Amino acid sequence: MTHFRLDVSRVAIIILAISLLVLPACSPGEAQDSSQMDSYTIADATGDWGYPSPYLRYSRGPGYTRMQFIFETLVWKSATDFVPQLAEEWEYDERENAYTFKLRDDVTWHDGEKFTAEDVVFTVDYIKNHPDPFVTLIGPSGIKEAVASDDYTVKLYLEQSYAPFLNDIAGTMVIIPKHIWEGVDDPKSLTGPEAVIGTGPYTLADYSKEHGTYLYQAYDNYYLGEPVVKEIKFVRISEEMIPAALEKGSVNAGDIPPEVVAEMEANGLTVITAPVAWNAKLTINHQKEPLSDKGFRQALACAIDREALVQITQRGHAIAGSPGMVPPTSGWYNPDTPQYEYDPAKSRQLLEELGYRLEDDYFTRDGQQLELELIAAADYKEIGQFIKQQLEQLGIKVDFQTLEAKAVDARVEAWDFDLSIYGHGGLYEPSILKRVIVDEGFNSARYTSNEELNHLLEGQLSEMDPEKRKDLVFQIQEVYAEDLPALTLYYPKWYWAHDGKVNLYYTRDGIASGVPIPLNRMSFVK
Amino acid sequence: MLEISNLQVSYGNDIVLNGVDLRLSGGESLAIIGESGTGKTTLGLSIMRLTEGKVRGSIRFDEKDLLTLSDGEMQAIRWNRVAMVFQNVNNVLNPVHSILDQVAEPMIEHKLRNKDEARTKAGELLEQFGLSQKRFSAYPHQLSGGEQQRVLLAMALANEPDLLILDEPLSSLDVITRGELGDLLRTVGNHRARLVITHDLDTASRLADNLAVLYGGKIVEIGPTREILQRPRHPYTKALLRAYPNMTTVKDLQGIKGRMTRPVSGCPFHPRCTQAIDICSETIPPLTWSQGRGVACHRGGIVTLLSVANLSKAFNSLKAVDSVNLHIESGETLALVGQSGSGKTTLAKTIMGVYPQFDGTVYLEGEKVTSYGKDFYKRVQMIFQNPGESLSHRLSVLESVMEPLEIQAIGTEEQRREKAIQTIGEVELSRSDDFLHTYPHHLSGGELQRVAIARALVLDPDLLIADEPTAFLDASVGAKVLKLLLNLQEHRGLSMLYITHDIAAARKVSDRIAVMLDGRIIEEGPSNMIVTAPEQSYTQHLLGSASSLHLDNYT
Amino acid sequence: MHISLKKEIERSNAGRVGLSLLLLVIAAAVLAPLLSSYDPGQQSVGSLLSPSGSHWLGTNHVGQDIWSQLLYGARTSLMVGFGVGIISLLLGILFGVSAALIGGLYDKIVMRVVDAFIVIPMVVVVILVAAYIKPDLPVLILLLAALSWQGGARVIRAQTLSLKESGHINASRMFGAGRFYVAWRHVLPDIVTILLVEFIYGVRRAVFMEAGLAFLGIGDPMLVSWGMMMRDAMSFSYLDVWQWWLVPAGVALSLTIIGLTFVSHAAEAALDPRLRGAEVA
Amino acid sequence: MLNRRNLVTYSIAFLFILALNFLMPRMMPGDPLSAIYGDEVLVAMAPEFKAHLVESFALDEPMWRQFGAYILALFQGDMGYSYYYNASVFSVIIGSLPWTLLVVGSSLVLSTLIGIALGIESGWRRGSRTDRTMLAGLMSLNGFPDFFLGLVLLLVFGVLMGIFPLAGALTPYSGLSGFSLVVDVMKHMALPVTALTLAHLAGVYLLTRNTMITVLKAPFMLTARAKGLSQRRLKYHHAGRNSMLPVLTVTGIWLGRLVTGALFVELVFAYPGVGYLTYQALLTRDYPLIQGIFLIVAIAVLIANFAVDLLYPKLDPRVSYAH
Repeated sequence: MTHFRLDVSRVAIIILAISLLVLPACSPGEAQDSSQMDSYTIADATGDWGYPSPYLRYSRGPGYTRMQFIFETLVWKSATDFVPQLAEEWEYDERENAYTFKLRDDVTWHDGEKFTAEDVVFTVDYIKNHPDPFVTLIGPSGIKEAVASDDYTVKLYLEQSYAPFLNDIAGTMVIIPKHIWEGVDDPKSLTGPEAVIGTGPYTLADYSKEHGTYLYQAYDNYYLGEPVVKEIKFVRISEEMIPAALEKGSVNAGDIPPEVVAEMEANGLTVITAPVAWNAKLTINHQKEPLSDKGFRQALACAIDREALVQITQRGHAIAGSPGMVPPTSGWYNPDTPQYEYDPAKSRQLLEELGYRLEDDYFTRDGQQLELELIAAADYKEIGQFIKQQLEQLGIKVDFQTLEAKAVDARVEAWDFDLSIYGHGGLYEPSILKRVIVDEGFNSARYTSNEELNHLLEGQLSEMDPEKRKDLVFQIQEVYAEDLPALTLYYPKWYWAHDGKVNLYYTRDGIASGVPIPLNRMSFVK
Repeated sequence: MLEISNLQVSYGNDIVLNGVDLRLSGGESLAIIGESGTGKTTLGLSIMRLTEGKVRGSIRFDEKDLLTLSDGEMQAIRWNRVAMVFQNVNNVLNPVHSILDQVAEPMIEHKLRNKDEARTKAGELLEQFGLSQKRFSAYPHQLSGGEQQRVLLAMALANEPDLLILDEPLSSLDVITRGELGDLLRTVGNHRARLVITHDLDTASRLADNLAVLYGGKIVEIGPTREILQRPRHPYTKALLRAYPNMTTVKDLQGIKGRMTRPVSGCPFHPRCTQAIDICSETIPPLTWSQGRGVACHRGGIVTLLSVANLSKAFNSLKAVDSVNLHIESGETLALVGQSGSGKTTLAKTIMGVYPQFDGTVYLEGEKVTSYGKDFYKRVQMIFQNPGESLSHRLSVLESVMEPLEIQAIGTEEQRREKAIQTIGEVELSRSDDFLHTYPHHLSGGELQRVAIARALVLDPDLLIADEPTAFLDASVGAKVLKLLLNLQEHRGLSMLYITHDIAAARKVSDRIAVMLDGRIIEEGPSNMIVTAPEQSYTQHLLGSASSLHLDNYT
Repeated sequence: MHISLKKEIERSNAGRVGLSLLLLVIAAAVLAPLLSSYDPGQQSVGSLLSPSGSHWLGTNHVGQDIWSQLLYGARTSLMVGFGVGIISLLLGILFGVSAALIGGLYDKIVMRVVDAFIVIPMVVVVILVAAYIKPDLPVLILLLAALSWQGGARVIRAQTLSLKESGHINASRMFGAGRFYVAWRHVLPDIVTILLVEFIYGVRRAVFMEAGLAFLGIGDPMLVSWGMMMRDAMSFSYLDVWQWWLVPAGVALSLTIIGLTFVSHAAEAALDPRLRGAEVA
Repeated sequence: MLNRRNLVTYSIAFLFILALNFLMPRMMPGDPLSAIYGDEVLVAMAPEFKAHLVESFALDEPMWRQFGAYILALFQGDMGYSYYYNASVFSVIIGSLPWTLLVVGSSLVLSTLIGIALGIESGWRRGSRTDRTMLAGLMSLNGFPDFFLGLVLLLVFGVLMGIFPLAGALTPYSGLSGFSLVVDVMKHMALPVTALTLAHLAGVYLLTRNTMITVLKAPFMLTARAKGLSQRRLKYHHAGRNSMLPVLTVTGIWLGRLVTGALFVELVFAYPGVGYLTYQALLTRDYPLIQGIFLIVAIAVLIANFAVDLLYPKLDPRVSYAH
């Protein structure tokens, strides 16, 4: 037998030859025509966010973003302020608990029909019958009645006084044309081009679910003037490839991983950072011994080094969590919120006060070793490992399991857990606080035993005076941080890079009710 | 046209062909015959240069040595000049192409014809070989064995080769088709040189004028087919004929002793040869020609073991044996048939030297027997009609069998004993002590005869004269004794002179029959000839009255 | 067909290369604690470090040592591989031998089920099931084994059937040998080679599937595995880190599969003498 | 030809696939609604809206009735509704299917052709240096998982060298048409197809080579050589033709492997086929879609196998007349 040698070079040559054989002839790097302002391309890792009509878009933020180029709201937001949109001006009548909107009279639907107050009334009624995940018009935050005083004046009577009304309802609820939607019983059945007739600066030219691409064309008769970009394209590029695509110039904008910020800037791209809007939380089962004890929960908070967690699991690209949930960067942030700095000694002391003694490196009480079960979805694997390491270092044994996300949700909802990791966004507007602290659902702490807290949460929602409301929100943070039904771990930083041809900015408190994506349609107008 | 000289083919250390010389001119046909494993197919493949073995020597075809041609030149010769009909084994035809395509392929590939012409021609050939048009597009597996053979033949003729090599062209066929195709082959192949490779004598005799017998990689006998078949001169050829079942053989089938072994020094056949002498195991015998026949044998072919010339014996005025001429070849059985009183036993006894006075000469291996002594009896032994008479009732079985050895003073007591016991075993008698020490009167007739045979054989004689050895036995016992004699003949290569009055028994055991009447040999020839076409009325009479069940009497 | 499999494999060069690769991987798995001073799960502040003296292959996105993850990943691959290999082989023997010996309707049913499983794309089934149940290591092994014994069962059945009829077994039965003797002395040695080949197939498939599932993110995320390393690394492919993070994991996985391929090839060649002699060898 | 045995086999396979689709959702913890809407902006959806959804998707009915409804619907061609995509599962999958077929089909053709060609070449020269190098090389290639090959190709040819596009099936809204559109599509599929082809080439190659080695010893090869045919004709027309057949019989199973390979490769290249869809569905836990994809892919592979069973007799004359 001949001697066998894995002849690497020969193998390599053959493999190369095969690959050359397989590959069709190809010319390197096509020139990208992004220099003209008739086209602007935005990269997105997921791509498909649904047909950009109010009922077919997917429920998450990017779905809304795709829609807001076409459909508009009564009021809108710039980087800093509320700005008029379909409504020129508005005022709140405290006595009637109603908002009166004075509408523009020069607005036309994309099909040429005039936009009137009837459309607004119709929209409110339609949404009440066909709920929209973004806008809740039934219940405490709802609209009791919509009345058109004349063709261009509409009055919305609220169920209760609702502080975030402008942000959550008037600035989020897109108005749909009555003449098209009237008689449509199942909103999802409207799938044709008539479903994307709005009043916005762009019309939809193409949408491909498979490719995850959108093509918008400027609406020439837009009432605020001709849009500056003739075509907007959304293309799908996987997250890791967006930096390369930006550098190649094949896209104009896209979100980027934090690691490449410096590289992007060095390449002449503009990098913008979103005000933080999302937090990851350690959810604590405050119904169960010994976690039901506030002191125990505080001991946990002191034992987890949130700065280190940010450094390790987020590689520094995040802000350490504030126990009051409201991020330090927010205008609603109370600087006096108790912070529970990393202090294992304090934790030990707290635990010892509760009767625990350290035996063989682990805390024990009544002969029973302290052991907690930590469950999380696989996405939080690294964070779970980090917490496990920290708590075990302190002397609390942790059984960390990653489960299927829905299994985590189900067990949390059934109070069948000790600790769990969960994340949510929406931190711009304090209305979120009630929902994630006392309301029902697995993603809420469902912490209703503190009457003071309950009262404060209700109060800030109906307090129409911003200063008074801010005061209430400050108090909430202090009480919440004191009781610690859950602990905010960190707020990740998100970055977008763009070539500066269009001035992208983050909208105040996010697009509509809080979408942290710098694609406000008004960037593309004027 | 084809001249093969000193062709040697070996696979590794295994020499398959060892110095073959052959000549074949145009229009001639030569059959290569031999058992399986003798290298026949290798010979055919060597000519096509398709063996994987190492080939030495030369194969000259039209003055060109095929072994030195380039691959391209050889490719041009294949099928155009030399074509082969392969043995019809499974998958000899490509299973995924239609038969018409396969027949047409060589014409197209050798650019003899364009595609359409080739297919037309292929169709003609197939039709000529009896395949109907609707079978043309069939695939090989849809054909019967006979049809496949027809395709193979048609395909071989496609490029009109000058030399046709046919490897077992008829062996997969039934008898009727065999005849039909054999005739067809003779017609279409008439003007071509044909090399027929077969193990089948019938095929050889049908298809070839000349015959070469291959054994152990060498040609041991070559000559005209008819002559060889009638009168083989090499012991192997003879053994082959004897082992061959056909309609003209009457003797019970006999194999050839031993198995073919390789490699063998000296004559390849000597381990199985009944007449081998010392030189046979030392040097390879060359093929020597005489009377149009080539034989490779150190002993010049089959040896005549014993012959008598003009042998006469008279008791007073009665000429019991009258001028008898006979010969017995090595390894053969001659049956001497005649009525009682015809002089058979006298002849046998005369040969055995029982009578000091007789006329004529007895030759043993060509040498005149001048005196009957130990040397003679060591080589010629006899058993008698009545075994009871020939065995001394005072000697036990063992003693009786040992006696000849003692007489000849061969070996020590112990060796003699051993040899005797071995021989007793050979004649299928018990070797238990009890039996060995039994005395003749305790034995049955069959046992007695076996003891007698053992006693005759214990000296390893070359010739055994058996005088009515079954006369005193029951039919079934007699049959067993006959069977035993045949087996012994096969294993020991014994020649036999079998004396009987029963021509039916004679034809079962003999190669040749001599009919004796009134002291004279009136007719002599191969058993089948004597039995099927007797010339003398007396012989016919003998045949007519031979024992049979005469069933026709009852119908 | 009494061939010394071990000898045949060692004699063929493919077999030698394959065995060496496998031994290398096994050594990495067994000696992992000795070959690296880091706990593969230990996070540290130094994330996404380039290779250096202290971290031979740098660190991953949460500061874990990649070299040590690579070593411990071998454990996961081998555990899944050999676990699935053994269990599916046992199932294969159970169903294959029983189908051959019992025959009749039972045989028919088993064989049709086996055929059915062979035409169903197993990876898709595994993905579906894994998507629902998020299997941990033992469940994953059982799941993969349950879906990969069919090929082996078919081969083992065929072999057992032919052995049942083969001469030397009949002969020894005629000499009065008992069933146990026959099974031990004749059936087992004759099918052991085939069993080995089937076993290696099973191992290879399992190693591949485990990596694939982890890569899709439907394995056990707590398990250090090559597939998961590649998945994690892929999301950082815009940095240089893939060179010492993604590639080593992929290469380790590939080498393991190549090792198994070579060994099974050599074993197969030993089984089929026609293929012998002209091996990569 | 299709016999009863095959029919039974396919029926069992089909039933198994359906049964899996039946059984798996039963094992789901929690209620499926929570998987519909995620955590992007609004943390909790309003209870009113939730109730509306539960009602409209009949999620409050017992599981077994949902299964009954599922099967019934299935036989009416309704594979369920994707909550995430707001569209019927069938329409979602149909949108992606052509791209997968394009990639899988091209790889199948390429890997079969190249594999057979190399296998014939290698078997023909068995034992030679070429053969040994090819065998070692391709067996090694066989060890590389398709997704790893894909990643390496993407990183080397896409990112580092920038020769090929990084993602997708075509340049969106490039305004290309006709030939340049074809070129664009080809460029996009080049890397995924190469990865799949390379990963699956070795199987075809090894099978062809082994068959080739056996076929070369068949008596008809001797016949063919004796006919004085050219090497080329011997190699391809006689030996090659016979060596291809076993490869074709397993094409169905091959296809199954390619399809599953495509699941991984599409993920790597963000190629808009069924594989990418699967990955998205897994991420968003879109169970109806996962089920639908499983059903369609599994049945497609079954049909492919079935088709090969039907077609094979046309390719191998030995089989067609065997009945």
